[in-house]
Amino acid sequence: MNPSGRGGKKMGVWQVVNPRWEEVGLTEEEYKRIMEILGREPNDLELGMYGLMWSEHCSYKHSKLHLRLFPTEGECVLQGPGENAGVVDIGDGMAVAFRLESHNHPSAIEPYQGAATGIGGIVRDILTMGARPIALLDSLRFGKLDDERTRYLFGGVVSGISGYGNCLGLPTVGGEVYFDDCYRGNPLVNVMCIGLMEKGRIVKGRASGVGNAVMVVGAKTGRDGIHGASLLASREFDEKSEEMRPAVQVGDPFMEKLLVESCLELVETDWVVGVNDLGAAGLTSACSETAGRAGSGMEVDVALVPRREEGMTPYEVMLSESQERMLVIIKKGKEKEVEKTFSKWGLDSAVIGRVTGDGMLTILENGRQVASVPAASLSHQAPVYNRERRRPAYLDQITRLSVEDLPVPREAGEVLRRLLASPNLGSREWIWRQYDYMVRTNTVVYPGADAAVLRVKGTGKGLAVTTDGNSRYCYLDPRTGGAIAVAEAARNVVCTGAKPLAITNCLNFGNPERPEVLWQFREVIEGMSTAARALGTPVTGGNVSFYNETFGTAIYPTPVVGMLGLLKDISRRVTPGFKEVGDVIILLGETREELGGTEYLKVVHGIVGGRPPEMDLNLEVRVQKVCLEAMERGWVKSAHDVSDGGLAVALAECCFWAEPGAAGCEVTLETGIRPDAVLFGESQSRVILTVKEDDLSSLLAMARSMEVAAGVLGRVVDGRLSVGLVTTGGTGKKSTRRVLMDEPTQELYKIWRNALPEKMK
Amino acid sequence: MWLARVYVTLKKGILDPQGATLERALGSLGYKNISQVRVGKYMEITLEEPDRDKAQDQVDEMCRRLLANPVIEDYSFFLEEKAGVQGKKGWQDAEGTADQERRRQ
Amino acid sequence: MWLARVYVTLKKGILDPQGATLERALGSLGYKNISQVRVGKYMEITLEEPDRDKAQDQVDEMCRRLLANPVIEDYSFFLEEKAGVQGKKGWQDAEGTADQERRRQ
Amino acid sequence: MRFGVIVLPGSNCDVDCYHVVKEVLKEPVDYVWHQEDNLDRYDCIMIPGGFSYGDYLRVGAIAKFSPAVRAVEEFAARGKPVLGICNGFQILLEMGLLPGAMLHNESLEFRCEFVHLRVENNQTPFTKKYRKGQVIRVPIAHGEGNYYADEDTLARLEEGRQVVFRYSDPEGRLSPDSNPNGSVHHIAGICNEAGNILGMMPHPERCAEEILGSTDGRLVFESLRSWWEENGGVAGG
Ligand SMILES: Nc1ncnc2c1ncn2[C@@H]1O[C@H](COP(=O)(O)OP(=O)(O)O)[C@@H](O)[C@H]1O
Ligand SMILES: [Mg+2]
Repeated sequence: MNPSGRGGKKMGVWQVVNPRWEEVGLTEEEYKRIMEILGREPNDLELGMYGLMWSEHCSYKHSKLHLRLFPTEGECVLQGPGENAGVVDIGDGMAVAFRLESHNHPSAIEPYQGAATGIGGIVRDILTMGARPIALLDSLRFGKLDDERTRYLFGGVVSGISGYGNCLGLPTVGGEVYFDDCYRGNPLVNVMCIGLMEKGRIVKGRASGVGNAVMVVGAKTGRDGIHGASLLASREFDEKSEEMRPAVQVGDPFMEKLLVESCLELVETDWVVGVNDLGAAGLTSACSETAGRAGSGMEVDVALVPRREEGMTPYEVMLSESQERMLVIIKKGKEKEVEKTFSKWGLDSAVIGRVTGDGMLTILENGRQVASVPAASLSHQAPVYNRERRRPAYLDQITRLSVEDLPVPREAGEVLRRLLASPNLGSREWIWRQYDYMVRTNTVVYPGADAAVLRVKGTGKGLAVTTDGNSRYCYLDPRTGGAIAVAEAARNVVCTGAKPLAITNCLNFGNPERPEVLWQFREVIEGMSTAARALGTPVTGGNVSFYNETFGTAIYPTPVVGMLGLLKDISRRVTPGFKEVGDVIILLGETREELGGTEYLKVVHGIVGGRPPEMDLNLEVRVQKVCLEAMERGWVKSAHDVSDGGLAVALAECCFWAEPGAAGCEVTLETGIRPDAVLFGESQSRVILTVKEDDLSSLLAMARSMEVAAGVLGRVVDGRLSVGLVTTGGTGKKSTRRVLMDEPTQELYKIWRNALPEKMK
Repeated sequence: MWLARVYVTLKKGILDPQGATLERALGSLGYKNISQVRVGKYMEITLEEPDRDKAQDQVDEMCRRLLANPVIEDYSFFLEEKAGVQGKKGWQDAEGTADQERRRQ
Repeated sequence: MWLARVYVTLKKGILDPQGATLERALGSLGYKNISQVRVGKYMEITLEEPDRDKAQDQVDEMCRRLLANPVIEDYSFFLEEKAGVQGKKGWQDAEGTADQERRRQ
Repeated sequence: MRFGVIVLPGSNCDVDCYHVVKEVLKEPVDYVWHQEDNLDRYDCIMIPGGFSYGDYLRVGAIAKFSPAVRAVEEFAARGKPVLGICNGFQILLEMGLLPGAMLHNESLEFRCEFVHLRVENNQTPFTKKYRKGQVIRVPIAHGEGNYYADEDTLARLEEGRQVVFRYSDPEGRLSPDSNPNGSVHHIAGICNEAGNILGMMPHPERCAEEILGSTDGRLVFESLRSWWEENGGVAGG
């Protein structure tokens, strides 16, 4: 680096100026700000530290302002945004920590290790709160599977999650995957972890108490990912990304497992003042954040950091992103005991410095000062921007869709087969059977249901968890799409019998310096916030991933919502599958003529367009209420929400659940709208329930009393999926029943189950 | 007929968890005089290709395209001449001599 | 100082699913002239031991005790002399010459 | 009947084994740290699943040297029962307490799913409460559970009725489709000649409670207890 900021290479008579700030990804304005803070020019190390901490990835400088819109308070919230993970109260003296995070760019470069280290990172986030990680979820987006590289990426990511998560002994219990061209060059890998702890034992990432010890524990520090996660995640993909390759790291799940066990042993003691993971921006971030949060300072000597490689400079030590490390702040005098705890597990630990009272983060090398900056200026006083936002022009075109021009396919059964065979709707078993989703014997509803359910041993309670987000909706109408993401997640949780508690999220977008992208971002947040308020599920944390672009083309705006729900009585849990022949099938909610943004429109008509389905939050709240009430009374034998693929696909899924292909249904739809919209439209706020004949009238009465439309669709039968249509005219006159489809479920099941394996052969 | 022996190792400086764990394990078995343990992959591939240079280039290409991940791994390989007799398998039987070696980092 | 290069492969006759998969993958990339693909492990271990024979015996013992599983795997290794200079790492820098080879099946 | 569950660095089904003994079987159980070399106080030792030492190098390879695992040899020699599940089975193979070895699953993928097992031998301390030929539903979760042994060994195993569980279909038939990993002779679990060491890839501890979708694994633990009550703790009597 060129310390003066001027000079540079001489080219003929011209001087090529290569300003210092550009080398660390900052602007001239930001550089001036640093000068103001320090009252002098920063040295190289200091500038490097600012460069990292003020990168978008670490500082949220383009998103911070907008994220403030999220509702973050609620009865159950013990820890909202600001710490490494959110924490909610689940009663019985217990609390749950959870968070969702992206590892998109590393996974695009090295899918196995990128995804694996993503798991490592999110697990440490939960661990820092003092919680025992108990489950993982993964939310994935890729290009189309016809492309060889996409298959390589998809396969690599799934095995990376499998390799790391399984080795850690954490069940991966749910997630989602969508395939769309927009992710071809920029796949998304979002991972969520949830952890369990005693309510009174929340640990924070704070370095308080002058004289307390600052320790690094876990793996040794190497030259991994210098400028990695942060810079890589703070820029778009282009030719230069190739050069940044060494930024990718290799994960060591065995080390992480030891780190988890030893840290949990440590937080049981009362020696711990604070804990922070060493993630993006490594020591720089952990030190400045813990000191920043506590309003304290810190003095750290890089020579004391255990190293894997020789000859590392202070710059490299401070910026290294070596995995499987933690920073712990320990009460003075307890250092030896802490060392003992870690060496029992065969791990390194070292005191690298002390908490100070001067607010400065001071870095030494063998006692000689090499940097000193106000700690909070790195972490909490990074610049915040309110950049220009502009509604994208494409929206005018794309949302125009005249449904009348679309032919109604004659063979509805054929359409259903095509949809079930599409990678976006087919079974995800190919993915989750590679994950150990049962280890720890808490998983009570396995992957494949609307949400996974975990028991909380010793309480009789259950946790329901899911991730959701339909980016095509967000592309067509970000505000509605954002609201739907939250509503659908809540609905999924409700379908298991759980009450939605709170959400976390990951917002994956393009380059926020483009006004159109930032407009989408803001709209999505508005939509999510409105829905989160309506549903009473505050946002406890999350993550933003910008610059998801390839050569200037952004991905669809892709918010992913991670929802946590609570079942007071786990014996009341509900699954999607039809249970018994003769049970009555009921549809809660209203089916409108809504084909915009549907999977059907895309697969069958090759169109991405129109408006996404309408989101009536009041109705949503009522539908969920009816569901939960009915479940509480023990009327509901199965429940499944209607989402991608519409009613026909949802009914098929209900048939596939238990003994594959054994169940069936005979359904008659009465409506005045187009048959394809009835079968494959994606109207929101709909749930398929089954009840015993005896409970039918009580359920219908209750729905009526809460102003929720509830119609009897038909009955559970053996082995066939049969759907008939009765058209109701304007005058209320009804046609005779016309059979739309009548298919052996066994055959449908095979198609559905092979959707992914077929492509991945 | 050639027998290509391909070695794939993690790039220098990249964490090698297997190597580190193995080194500790050997240490606790009492082998105190060992260090710098690295674990990588070893592959044997038989090639039907009359021209040595072409064989060389092909193996190199296969390494770059599939056998190694250039992001984190280095590779190198040897070519050995192999009697064109069917039924002889793997390098255990190879009577060829070590050919020039290739490396990419 | 010695650099031991250890190769561990599945015994002949034992189905090698990794090798078979790799062979198919190479085939589907258009490489039709390849066969008998086997995948094994490759390890590098640096040894501090003045006596070559002793070094030899030690590596052999480590192979038998830990590095290979005799039920399914064969091993073989080379010893290369390595300049005793610290900081030189791995075989990329090794300037030694290939030593006699050992095999166990 | 006191159980010991060995905790190796990287074990992760240790908690599940502990839970099943304590909460389902309701017998005393301790975690046994891998550095412990005295197993005298236990009536049964379990080597749980997981990824001991990350399963780096080779599954179960490094674990076989830990003091607790070494002590298992002597423990078993006294006729006391040893149950190795998944990674525990792999360790028993590496130790040579059971014959054979594990290869990668044929699919090369990690597989987590319920499979069916046919009980081949119900004369062991682990299976006496099952019927011979009974088909049970038990989950597997492994990447390297493809059991291999040479022909001689297999012949000896079959002859000595040491094959305890085989992968089958729900009707108890053996077919390639019902073999999840490619194991020779569909082997899912084997015991030693004396019958007091059982290694199995499937996880009985994951299906011992109604809430987990199957209770078929519970009889493994109940068999152990009933065997212990009858034999006063030592096999071969
Ligand atoms: N990547 C994945 N990893 C694990 N489980 C997954 C993954 N993708 C989907 N699943 C599981 O498959 C089921 C169906 O997923 P999805 O169709 O997205 O559900 P929904 O439409 O109800 O949100 C869910 O149980 C989900 O958790
Ligand atoms: Mg759903």
